[in-house]
Amino acid sequence: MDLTNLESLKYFYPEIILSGTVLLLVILDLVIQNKRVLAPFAALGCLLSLGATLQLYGTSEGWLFHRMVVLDNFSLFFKVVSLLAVLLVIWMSVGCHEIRQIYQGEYYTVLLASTLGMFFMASSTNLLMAYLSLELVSLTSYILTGSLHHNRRSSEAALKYLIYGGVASGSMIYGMSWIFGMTGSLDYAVIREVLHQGEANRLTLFMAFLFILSGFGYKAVFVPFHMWSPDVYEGAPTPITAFLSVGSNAAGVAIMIRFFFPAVSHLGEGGNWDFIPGVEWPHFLLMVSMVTMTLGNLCALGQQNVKRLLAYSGIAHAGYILMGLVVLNNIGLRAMLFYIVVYLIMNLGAFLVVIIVSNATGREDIEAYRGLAWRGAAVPATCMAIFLFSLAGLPPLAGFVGKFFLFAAVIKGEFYFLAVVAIINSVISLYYYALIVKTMFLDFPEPTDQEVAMTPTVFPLLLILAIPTVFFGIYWGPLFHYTNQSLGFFIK
Amino acid sequence: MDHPIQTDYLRWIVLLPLLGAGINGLLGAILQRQFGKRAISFVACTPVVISFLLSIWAFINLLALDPEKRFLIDSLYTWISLGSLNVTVAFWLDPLSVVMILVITGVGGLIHIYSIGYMQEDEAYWRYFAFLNLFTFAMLLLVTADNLLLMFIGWEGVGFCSYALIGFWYRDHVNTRAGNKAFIVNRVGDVGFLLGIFLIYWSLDKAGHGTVTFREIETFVPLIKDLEIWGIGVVTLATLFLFIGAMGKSAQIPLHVWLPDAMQGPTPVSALIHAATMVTAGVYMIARLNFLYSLAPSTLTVIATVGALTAFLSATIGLVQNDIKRVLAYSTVSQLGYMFLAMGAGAYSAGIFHLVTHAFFKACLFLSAGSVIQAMHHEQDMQKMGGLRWRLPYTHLTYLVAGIALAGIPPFAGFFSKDEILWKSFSHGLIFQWALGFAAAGLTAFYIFRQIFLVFYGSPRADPHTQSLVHESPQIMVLPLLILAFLSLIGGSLGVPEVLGGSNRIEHWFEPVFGSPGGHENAPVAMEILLMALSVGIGLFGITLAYLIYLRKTLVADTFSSLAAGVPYRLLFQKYYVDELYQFTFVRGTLFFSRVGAWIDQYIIDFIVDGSAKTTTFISWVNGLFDNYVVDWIVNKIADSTFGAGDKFRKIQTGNINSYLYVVLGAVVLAIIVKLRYSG
Amino acid sequence: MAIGLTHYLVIGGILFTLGLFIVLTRRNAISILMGVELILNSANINYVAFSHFSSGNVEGQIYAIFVIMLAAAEAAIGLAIVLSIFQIFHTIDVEAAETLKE
Amino acid sequence: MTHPYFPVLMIFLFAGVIVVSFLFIAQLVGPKRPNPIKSEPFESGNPPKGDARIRFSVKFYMVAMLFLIFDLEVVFLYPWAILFRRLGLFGLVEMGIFLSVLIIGFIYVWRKGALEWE
Repeated sequence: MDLTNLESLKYFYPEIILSGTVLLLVILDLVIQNKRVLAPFAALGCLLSLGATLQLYGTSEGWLFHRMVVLDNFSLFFKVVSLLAVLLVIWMSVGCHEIRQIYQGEYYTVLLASTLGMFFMASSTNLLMAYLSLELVSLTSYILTGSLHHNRRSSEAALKYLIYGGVASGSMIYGMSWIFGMTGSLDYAVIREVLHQGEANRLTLFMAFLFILSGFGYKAVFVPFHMWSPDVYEGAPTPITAFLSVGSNAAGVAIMIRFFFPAVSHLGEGGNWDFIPGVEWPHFLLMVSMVTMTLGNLCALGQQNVKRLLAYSGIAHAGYILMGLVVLNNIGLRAMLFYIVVYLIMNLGAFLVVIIVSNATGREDIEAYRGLAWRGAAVPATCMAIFLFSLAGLPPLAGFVGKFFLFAAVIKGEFYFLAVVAIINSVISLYYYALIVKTMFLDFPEPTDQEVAMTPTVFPLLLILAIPTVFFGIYWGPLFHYTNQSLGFFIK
Repeated sequence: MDHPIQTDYLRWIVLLPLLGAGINGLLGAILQRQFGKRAISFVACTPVVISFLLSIWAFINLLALDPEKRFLIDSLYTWISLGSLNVTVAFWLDPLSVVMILVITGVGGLIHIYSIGYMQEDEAYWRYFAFLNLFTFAMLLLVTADNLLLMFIGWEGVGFCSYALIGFWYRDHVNTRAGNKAFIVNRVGDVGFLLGIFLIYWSLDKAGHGTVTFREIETFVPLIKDLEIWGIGVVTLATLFLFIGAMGKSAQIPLHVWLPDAMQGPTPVSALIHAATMVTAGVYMIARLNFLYSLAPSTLTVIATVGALTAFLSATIGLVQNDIKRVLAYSTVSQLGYMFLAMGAGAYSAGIFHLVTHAFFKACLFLSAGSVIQAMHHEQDMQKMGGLRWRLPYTHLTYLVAGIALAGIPPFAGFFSKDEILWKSFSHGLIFQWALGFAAAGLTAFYIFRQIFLVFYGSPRADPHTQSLVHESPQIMVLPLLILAFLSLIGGSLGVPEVLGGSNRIEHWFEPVFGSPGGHENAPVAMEILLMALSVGIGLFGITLAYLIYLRKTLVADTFSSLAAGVPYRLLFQKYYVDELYQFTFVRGTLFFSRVGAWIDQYIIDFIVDGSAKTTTFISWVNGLFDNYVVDWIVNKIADSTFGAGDKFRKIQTGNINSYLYVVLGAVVLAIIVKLRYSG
Repeated sequence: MAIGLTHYLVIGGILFTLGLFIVLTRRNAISILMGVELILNSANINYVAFSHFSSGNVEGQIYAIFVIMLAAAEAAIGLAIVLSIFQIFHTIDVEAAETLKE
Repeated sequence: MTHPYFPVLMIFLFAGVIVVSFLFIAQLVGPKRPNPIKSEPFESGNPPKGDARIRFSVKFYMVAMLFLIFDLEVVFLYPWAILFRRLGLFGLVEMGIFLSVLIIGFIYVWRKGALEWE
C-alpha cells in the first residue's frame, strides 16, 4: 500500500505519541516546580508509544506519507528496540548521580527526541528522510553528550562528536547527492530500479557509496569511522554512553541495512541478496568487519578506564554485528538482529554497574572495582560478571547464543577466514573482560576503598537486565522467533 | 529403530537437584541464618534422594521392557530451530544412561549426606551445597542429554561447578590457582570437543541430514563413513577431536595435570567430582558415541594407547606421593586410563563396568581419606600419620575394603572389572597396551597398600597434641562409608565373567547399546584364566612388597629407591616434570594473556632454586635453559606483541580531532586506491 | 560556452575539498565548524544543480532547504558547545581539548 | 568515455589540484619581507591601541544562536506560501502544527530567560 499524508496518520501513533510527549515535557518543565515527575512522565510516554507500536504488528505493511517512511516488521522491530533502550536508560538515569546535575526537563526532552530520530532511521525509505533522521539523532546526541555543566570531559567529548559527526554526515549527503544525480530520485525503490539497469559508472557509484558509508559507519561505529567513540563514550554521562552504545548503534545498523539491502540490492534465490554489479561490498565490508573487531579488542586490552574499555568493546561488537552483513543473506541479517537485542541487554547491564560504582566512589577506573564483591556489592559484582562473560560470549549466556548465530551464518556463508579472526578476537576479548571480573572477585579491597551501596531503584533494574542475559542463553527460542519475524522488508 | 517411549518423569530426575541448587543459591544465606544448617542440608539432600528413587523407578520401568525397546525419552521443548539444525531439550534413558544416573544420584546422594558432617564447621555451608546440587544437575544433564549440544551444556556445567568447588576456599590463593589450572587445561579439551561437534554436524549437513541428536547420528552415520577431509576420514577426525575433549575432562595424559591440583577442594568434592562422576564424563561420552568410534579403528588405537600410558605413568607417580589425597588423585587418573583402555579395545561395557565399580571404591577411598584428614586436623602428609587403625576403626575397615577392591583382589569389585578390561584388551590384540595395564595393576596394589600401611599401621608419627585429639567421625559420615564399602565388596557381582561361572549380567544389559560382544568367544578359556591368575598374582606381589617396605621395614624405602633408581625416583617425585613443562608452555601462555601470570614467575624461581640446591642434575639445567630461553621467549613474544599492538593502536587515538579526520580520509583514499587496482 | 551541469559539479567538488581541507588543518573550533558548513553547502550545490539539470523535479531543491536548516541547527549547537569549551579551557583551540585520548 | 558522469571522476582530481596549487602559489609567489611596522595590525593608519581581541559578552552569542534557528525555520514558510492555494486546508493545518511547535520552542526560550539582556 502507498498511503497519503492523512491516511498514514493511523499507522503513525508511536511517533505521534512520542512527539507529543516531547512537546508536553517542554511545557511541563516550564510549569512544574517538582522536576521529579518528569522522568516517570517521559517513561509513560515511551510505554504508550511502545503499546502503540505493538498494536501495529499484524496490520498491513506499506509506504506512509507518499513513500517517505515505510511500515514493516523491520521498522517495528527497531522501534521496539529503541523504546526498550530509552526506557531502560530513563530508569538508569533516575538512579544516577551524574544526571541529577543536569536540567531534568531538557535532558528527558532531548533523550526522547533522539529516540524519535531512531524511529525514522529504521523506517525511512527516502534519502531525505534518512538524512533528517540521522541528523535528528546526531544533534540530540551532541547535546546529551555535552550536557554536564562545566565538565571538562563532557564538553570536550561533545565538541569532538560534533565536528566528527558534522564531517561524516556532510560527506554522506555529498555522496547522496551523487546518487540523486545518477538516478534522479531520492526514493529507494526508484534508485534500486535505475541502478539495476547498470548504466551508472561503477567507480562513481563506488565513491558515492563510500561517502554515504561514512555517515552510516559513524553511527554504527565501525573502523575507520569509529575514532569519535572512545572519547565520546568516556566523556558523556554514563547513561548517555549506554544509550549511544546500544540505541544509536542499533539505529546506525538499521539505516545501513535499510539502505544497502532493499535499496541497492535485491532478494535472490534462497534468501541471498544480490548486489548491484561492480559494487564489491562484501569484500569491503569483510575487511571493515575484521579490522573493526580486531582494533576494538586490541585497544581495549590495556585500558584502565572501564567506561573507555566498554567503548572499545563496543567497537569490537560493532565488528561482530557487521559480520552478519558480510554474508549477504537473510540468515546473517537475522543473526544481526538477534545480536542487537542481546547486546542491548548485556551492554546496558554493564553500564548500569559502572553507574553504581561511580555513584559510590566517583571513579570509573578499574582500581575502583577492586574487591567489589567484598565491599557490600556482591550482587552488582555478580551481575557484572554475568554481563561481561556474556559480552565475551561464554556459554550459557545470551552473548554466546548471539555469537553462535553470527558465527554459524559466517561459516555457512563459507567465510572461514572471517570466522577464525572472529574467534581469535573472542579469545582476546575474554582477557580484558575476565580481568575486570578477577579484579572484582579475586582482589581484596584496600581499607581505603569505599563500601558500594545500591539504591533501591537500581536493584530491580539490575535483575531485569541480568535475568534475560542468563535466560536467553538457555531458552532463546521465542526471542529468536521474534527476530526472525522481524526481518520483513516491505519492497513494493 | 523403534520409537522410544515418551515419559514425563525423567525431567524431574534432572531438574530436582537444580531446584535444590536454586533455593540454596538464592536464599541459602537467609535460610542458614534463620533456620540453621539443618535446613540447608535438608534442601540439598532431599532432591538428590528423590532423584535417586526416581532413577530406581526408571530402572525398574526399563527392566520391564523388552531388551530391544529399552529407551525412554522425555522431551521438554525445542531449543534451537535454525535451518536444518533442530535441537530439542530432551532427556533420554537407555541401559547406558540409566546406569550412569543410578551411580550419580546414588553415590552422589551418599556424598551429599557425608558432606553434612564434613562441612559442618564451614561458614559458607549453603554455597557449598548449592554448588554440589548444581553439579549433580549438570552431571545428570550430561548423561541424559539426547544430543551433543545439550551434552556440551552439561559438560561445561560440571566443569564450572568443578572450578568453583576446587577454589571453594578462595581466600587461599593456592586453591584459586588450582581452579585456574583446571579451567585452562579444560579449555584445551573443550576446543577439541566443540570442533568434534561441529565436524559431525557439518559433515552430516553436507550429507543432507544435519543433526546433533545421538539417535539420528547413529542412523545417518553410514552416510558420512567415506567422507574425507585432507585425506583423513571425517569420522576419524571427529572422534579424535572428541577424544581430545574427553582427555581434558577425564584427565588423560598429557592433559592430566589439573586433576592432582584439584584436590585442593573439599574432600567430598574430590570424591564426587574428581573421582566418581565428572572425570568419567569422557568415558561416558565415548561409550555414548560407540557407534561412531567403532567406525574409526585408528582412533580406538590412539585411545587405547593413551589410556594404557596414562594408567601406567600415573600409577608410577602415585608410588611416591606423600599427600594422602594426591595418591588417590593419581590413582584416579590411572584408573581412568584403564577405562579408556577398555574403550580403545572396543570393550565398552567393560569400561562402563569399571566406571561403576571405580565410583564405588574410589568414592569410598576419598571419603575415608576425608575422615582421616578431619581426624588429623587437616594434616594430609602420610608421613605424619600412622597407627590410626585403633583410633579410627570404621574408617580403617572401609579404607581396607576399598583398597583391596582397587588392588584387584577377588572377590572384591575392582577385580572383576579391571580383569575384564585387561582380558578384553589382550584378546583384542593390544598386547603392548595390555602389558602396560598389567604392570600398572601391580603398581596400583603397591601404592594403595603403601598408603594403608603408612596411615593405619605402624607407630603413630603425629605430634602428641594432634594425637590426643584424633577421633572417629560422626555417624552421618560413617554410614555412607559403610554403604560404599559394602558396594565395593559386592559390586563385582554385576559382571562375573562366564569363565568363573558367572553370567556377566552387565554386558548383557548393555547389549542394546553396544551390541553383542562376540568375536572373542572362541578365545581359549585357559588363557583367560591364566591371565586372571597372573593379575591377581601381581596384585598380591605389590601388596607384599608394600608390606615388606613400609610395615616390616625389611626393605628400607629410601635405600630402596635411591639404590634401585636414584634418578627415576626424583623423576617420579617431580611427576616427570610434566607440570613444569606445561607451566612453561600452555598454561603460561594462556595466563600471560590474562596477566594472572605473576605467580608463575614465583614458581619458576622456586623451581630453579629448589632444583639447583638439591640436585645439580643435567636434566633440570637443560630444562631450565630451554624453558627460560626458548619457551619463555616465544610465550613472551606472543604476549608482548599482542599487548604492544594494542598499545600502538591506541596511540592512534591521539585525542586530536584533526588527526581523527585524517584517519578517515586516509582510509577512504585507501579504499579508492584498492578499488581502482582491483577493478583494473 | 554555456554554463552546464559540469560546472556546478566542479564548484561543488572544489567546495567539498576546501571544506575537508579546512576541517583537517584548522585548529580553531569555529573555523572547523565553518569547514563543515562548506561541506554541507557543496552538497547543496550538487542537489540544486542536479535538480535543475537532470532530474526534472524539485526534490533536490527541497533537500537543499532542509540541509540549510539543519546546518543552522548544527551551527547553533556547535556554537553552544564551543562556548562551553571556551568557558572551561579559555581557548577554542582544539589542540587544547585533548584530555580524552588513547 | 561515453557516460555523462565519467567526467565527475575528474572533478575530485581537479578540485584537489586547485586547492593545493592555490596554497603553493601563495607560498611561492608572495614576497616575504616582514618588518615590525608591517606586522602591526592595520587600523586605518592610526597606531593600534589595546588588544584587537575584545571579549564579547556571552549574551551576543546566545541571541545570535537563537536568531539563527528561528530565522531559518522561516525558510519553510516560502515554499508553503507559494503553494498555499494548491495545498488548501490541509497545508494550513500542517503549517499551523509546524508553527505551534516552533512557538512552544519560543515560549520555552522566553520563559527560560534566554531573551533577557540583563
